[in-house]
Amino acid sequence: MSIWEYANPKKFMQTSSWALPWVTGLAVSAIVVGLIWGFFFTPEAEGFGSTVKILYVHVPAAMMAINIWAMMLVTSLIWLIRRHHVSALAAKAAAPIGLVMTLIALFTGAIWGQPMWGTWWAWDPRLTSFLILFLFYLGYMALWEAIENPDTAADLTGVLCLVGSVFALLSRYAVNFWNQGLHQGASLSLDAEENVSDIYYFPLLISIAGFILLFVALVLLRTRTEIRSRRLRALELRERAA
Amino acid sequence: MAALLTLDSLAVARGGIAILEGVSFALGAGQALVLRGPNGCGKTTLLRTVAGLQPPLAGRILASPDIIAYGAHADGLKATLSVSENLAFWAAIYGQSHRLAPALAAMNLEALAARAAMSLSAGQKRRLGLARLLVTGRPVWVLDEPTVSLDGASVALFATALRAHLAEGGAALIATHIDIGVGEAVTLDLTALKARSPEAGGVRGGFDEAFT
Amino acid sequence: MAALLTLDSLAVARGGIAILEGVSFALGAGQALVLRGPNGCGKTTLLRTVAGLQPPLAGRILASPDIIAYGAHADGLKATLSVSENLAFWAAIYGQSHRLAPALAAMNLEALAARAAMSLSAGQKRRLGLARLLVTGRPVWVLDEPTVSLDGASVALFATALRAHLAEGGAALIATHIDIGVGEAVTLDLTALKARSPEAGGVRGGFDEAFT
Amino acid sequence: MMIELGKYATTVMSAYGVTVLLLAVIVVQSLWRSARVKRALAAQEARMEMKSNG
Amino acid sequence: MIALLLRDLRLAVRAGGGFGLSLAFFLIVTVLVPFGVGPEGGTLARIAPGILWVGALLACLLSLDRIFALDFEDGSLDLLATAPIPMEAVVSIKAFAHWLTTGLPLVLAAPVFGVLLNLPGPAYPWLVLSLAIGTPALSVLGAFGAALTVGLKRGGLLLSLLVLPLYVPTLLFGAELIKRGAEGGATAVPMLFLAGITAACIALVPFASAAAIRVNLR
Amino acid sequence: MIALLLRDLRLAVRAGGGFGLSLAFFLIVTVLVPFGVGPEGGTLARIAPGILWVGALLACLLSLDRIFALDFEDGSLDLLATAPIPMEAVVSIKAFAHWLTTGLPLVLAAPVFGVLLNLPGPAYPWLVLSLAIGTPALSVLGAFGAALTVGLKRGGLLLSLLVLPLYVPTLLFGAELIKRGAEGGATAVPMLFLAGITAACIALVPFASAAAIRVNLR
Ligand code: HEM
Ligand SMILES: Nc1ncnc2c1ncn2[C@@H]1O[C@H](COP(=O)(O)OP(=O)(O)OP(=O)(O)O)[C@@H](O)[C@H]1O
Ligand SMILES: Nc1ncnc2c1ncn2[C@@H]1O[C@H](COP(=O)(O)OP(=O)(O)OP(=O)(O)O)[C@@H](O)[C@H]1O
Ligand SMILES: [Mg+2]
Ligand SMILES: [Mg+2]
Repeated sequence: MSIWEYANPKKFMQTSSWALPWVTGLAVSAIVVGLIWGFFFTPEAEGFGSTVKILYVHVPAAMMAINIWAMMLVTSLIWLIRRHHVSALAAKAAAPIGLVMTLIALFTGAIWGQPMWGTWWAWDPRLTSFLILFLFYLGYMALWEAIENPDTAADLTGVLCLVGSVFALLSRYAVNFWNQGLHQGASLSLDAEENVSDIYYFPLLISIAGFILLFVALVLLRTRTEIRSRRLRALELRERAA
Repeated sequence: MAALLTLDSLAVARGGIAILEGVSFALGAGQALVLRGPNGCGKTTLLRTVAGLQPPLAGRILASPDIIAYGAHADGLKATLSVSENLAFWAAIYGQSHRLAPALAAMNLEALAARAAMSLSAGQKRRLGLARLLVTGRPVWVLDEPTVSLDGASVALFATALRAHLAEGGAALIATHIDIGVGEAVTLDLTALKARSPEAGGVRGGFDEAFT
Repeated sequence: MAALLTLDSLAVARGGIAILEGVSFALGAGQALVLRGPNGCGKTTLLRTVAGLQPPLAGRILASPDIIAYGAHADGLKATLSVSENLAFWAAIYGQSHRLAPALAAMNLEALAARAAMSLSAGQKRRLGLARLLVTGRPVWVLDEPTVSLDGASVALFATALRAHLAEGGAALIATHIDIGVGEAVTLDLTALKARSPEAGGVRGGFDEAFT
Repeated sequence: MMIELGKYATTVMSAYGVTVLLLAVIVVQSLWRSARVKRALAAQEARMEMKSNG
Repeated sequence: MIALLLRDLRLAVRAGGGFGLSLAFFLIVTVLVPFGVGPEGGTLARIAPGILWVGALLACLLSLDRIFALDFEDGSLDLLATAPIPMEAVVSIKAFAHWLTTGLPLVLAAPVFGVLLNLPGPAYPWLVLSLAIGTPALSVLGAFGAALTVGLKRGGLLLSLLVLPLYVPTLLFGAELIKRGAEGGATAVPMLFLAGITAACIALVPFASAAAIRVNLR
Repeated sequence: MIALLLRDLRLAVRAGGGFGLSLAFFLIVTVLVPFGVGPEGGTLARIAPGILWVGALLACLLSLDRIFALDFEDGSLDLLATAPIPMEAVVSIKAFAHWLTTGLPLVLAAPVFGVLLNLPGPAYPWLVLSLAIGTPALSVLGAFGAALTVGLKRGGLLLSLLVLPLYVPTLLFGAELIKRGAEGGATAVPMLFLAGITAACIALVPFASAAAIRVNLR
């Protein structure tokens, strides 16, 4: 039994309808546990005060924002090489989620920056590269919207995702080179002192798991929607042709 | 005599649904085939598929590479270039610059050679579009309504050029609603080849297939 | 019965030179006049002048204001709007929204009403362009090659619509190379009205005049 | 129940608020569109079923 | 007339032009400038009002050629010219539709972009105000440029060349208004001039544009 | 192939596009910025390299949709696709023609515009060098964006949205190169990156563009 079997829409619909409730349940419980733990039951950190609690939404969102693009790259490649429709539709379904994750990372970062750096926005490399990522998501989605024929749209957005990934990576290094930045990535080292960081570490892990599961649930749901709307389109065309 | 162009139960789709299926014919040197059928039956789509601009939905197209010259609804003229510049460009692209002068003469464009294409009348533009075929040097002409907007004399010019092309061993596949003035052409009516719905045993589109 | 549209020894110019002169006719209610002439003789130019898009070089056009509906080579369709949206726009512009449904029916566009104009075939686009005339509610149709790309059935539809228009007291001025299927129309051949050179007594262009 | 957030209360609360809001937006949009497409597809299939039987 | 406005808005949305994209372009200009200029907050804050105005102006400029060129190419403009609406109304409505799809979104979103450029706090209301008063003039003047160049195939750059000098007064007073407002200076004069220019443009320029279109159709 | 290049150049000149207008646009951006930002020499000198690069980029952007859209609309692109030249060559040649008509004039004229923005003396050679190395990448990437959006009627703004993030690395390294060059810093790294990006773009991107065009013609 090959993994490509799930590239068949029918098979995918069956499997996903079975998996969706489980994933959704897990996602909700992990997010609720992770965020409540993080929000209510973690101490303040030196230098950060209570703002450290933002970590539990900021970091998972930032990780997802990047990883969702990576997932779109993989599914786009599968579509371009093996032409499995579900793969292209999954990429389409993932993009708005990635956009939302990018926005969460940007907004929570901006809100965090106000007390920490005294400004909403600074042209720090990490922040800047997220802004560029945001533009890539926007362009990708706009291209899907602008094209009527779904196969054409899948091909073109696939090519864009491929080229865009290379340039997103390139921008990351270019931006680093351009400006040293303020972002406190290392100042809250998660593995420096085992005993202290554990307090932050476990709720963070749970919250990350929650975001991942939420993404999986949403992507399944949205891919199912996309498959249905493709089928709806095909049926409408056929009815009109008849 | 081997056929220049053979279609083998070809099915073509536009906008995601099949519109013609089971189109089969062989076109040999010296033959012209006229496609007929009501508006929207799929002539343009079939010609674009034959020209290689879109992939067939099913079936095969057998032809040596680089033998087809495609002439579409739109003429591809550059408004700001002169008639001869427009034509010289295509002649150069096909590496047939020596055919430029005869083509101008054949389509009675010599008097207009220096005029910008934008100042031509509808029929004069069309004549220029047809002259382009003569500078491709390719054996199989695939034409979409070539005589639209042409007056009687120009239709006759086209018919003469087409006959000469066929006599040299060329072939032509032409979609049209009006008589092109070449009596010896065979006519294929596409009305009967309308694609059936998949339930009735017609070909399926790519995405349908995935749903079985 | 007073004529709806009268041309009085009209001369028209394109690109700075006179191309037709001495065009005179009167078009009354219920009459159709077909303009004929070889490619480039000036039919389009004459029609644009009558429609008021360019000034005449000499002579006069007598017509009440706002009675002319012009249909050009290009159909003025918006690719991203649907067939009914395209038509509804023009109906609203002419304040004749009640004519929308009959026009769609008359040109057999009902099945295509929800389709984007860009996905229509050449002939279907043309039918939509002709349906636009029906929603103008104007008595004088001025048409430039209306039946280009149409199949036989659609030409018949157009002829029916034209006859109905004439029967309601309308009139039509039509340039064409192909038969439009309305036998009762009068034909005017423009070949004889080609403008003479100024030396031979023809009209002078605006700038020539300054040199006398 | 409410814990002490100190002078950063608004900061932390608005960060969580924005997150929950944006997540809610994407979740609700996904569910809404899913329901709508599902309904449209069911209607279409029913219609075509009827036609092919009738 | 309403029909024409609705059609233009619908086309802008359908064609994937419209709201979102002019914003996107504005966003991109404000993003690129720090890349070129460097990330220091002080410099950015100083040039922010000017850059925001230049960005709005360029976003507006980029969509100008859509106003008439598309209608010209597919023959709609010929048909509109023979329809029972005066060309002046056609021109005004099309400029208004252009403003609704480009100017208005810019006005509403400008504060967000201000943040990216470290615009100082007191400047925000003035930014919105000056854009709200000034951008209609950009659309009307842009429609004039588009009318002049409509006969020329894709005269996009020629259009910019013609239109940009016309934009200079609006730009000057608009940026000045923000600067003075932010510093608490006297704002009456630039505001009056800005409003005056816009009002005069709306009242008079459509006649010139309509004449230009009629000549170009000939 | 030469025929295609010549045709594109001739069209650019005839259509009133080409050389003059991209320069004019560049000029206007560099003129508008001092109007918006205010005339102090210090600020201007500091932001000059960035503004010049952003101006070049926008001038390039504005003419991008000409690359394929005109050929698509009048049917030439269909005919070129059936002609005996590979689509990759068509794409490359068209990008090259675009660079000759927009990038090259900008490179040559940039020093003049530098004067308008008070660019400090030692920066001039670096300005020319960085534009010369960087602008070909802009044209090639622009052709890619134009190929993606060619099916869409006048996707001008969508095109900008897609292309601008791709321009970011070139812009960053280009502006950085000028800055470091002017300050006498180490220029090897940005120059290497800039040249590397351009070379890689020229070598690889045309394949993606050609694929996009083929898909769009389908
Ligand atoms: C809009 C602004 C911001 C963006 C886009 C952003 C983005 C990111 C990204 C991409 C990560 C890495 C997540 C990963 O591990 O993969 C991260 C981590 C982090 N960010 Fe931010 N950030 C922003 C603002 C801030 C601010 C203002 C602060 C605090 C002053 C902050 C504190 C942190 C911390 C503490 C981490 C975890 C560091 C670690 O992994 O060791 N961020 N952020
Ligand atoms: N995107 C689309 N969705 C659905 N149907 C479409 C789409 N695009 C085209 N069609 C339909 O496909 C059919 C084939 O069109 P085609 O242009 O091949 O017709 P044709 O035979 O050339 O007609 P004509 O004689 O009018 O030129 C038409 O009925 C058209 O309406
Ligand atoms: N700028 C110009 N300079 C010189 N001659 C021109 C110019 N523009 C048009 N002409 C000529 O004017 C004549 C009239 O053109 P018009 O389009 O009116 O012809 P037509 O009768 O409509 O022809 P068709 O049947 O081909 O549509 C043509 O011979 C054309 O070449
Ligand atoms: Mg056709
Ligand atoms: Mg004509």
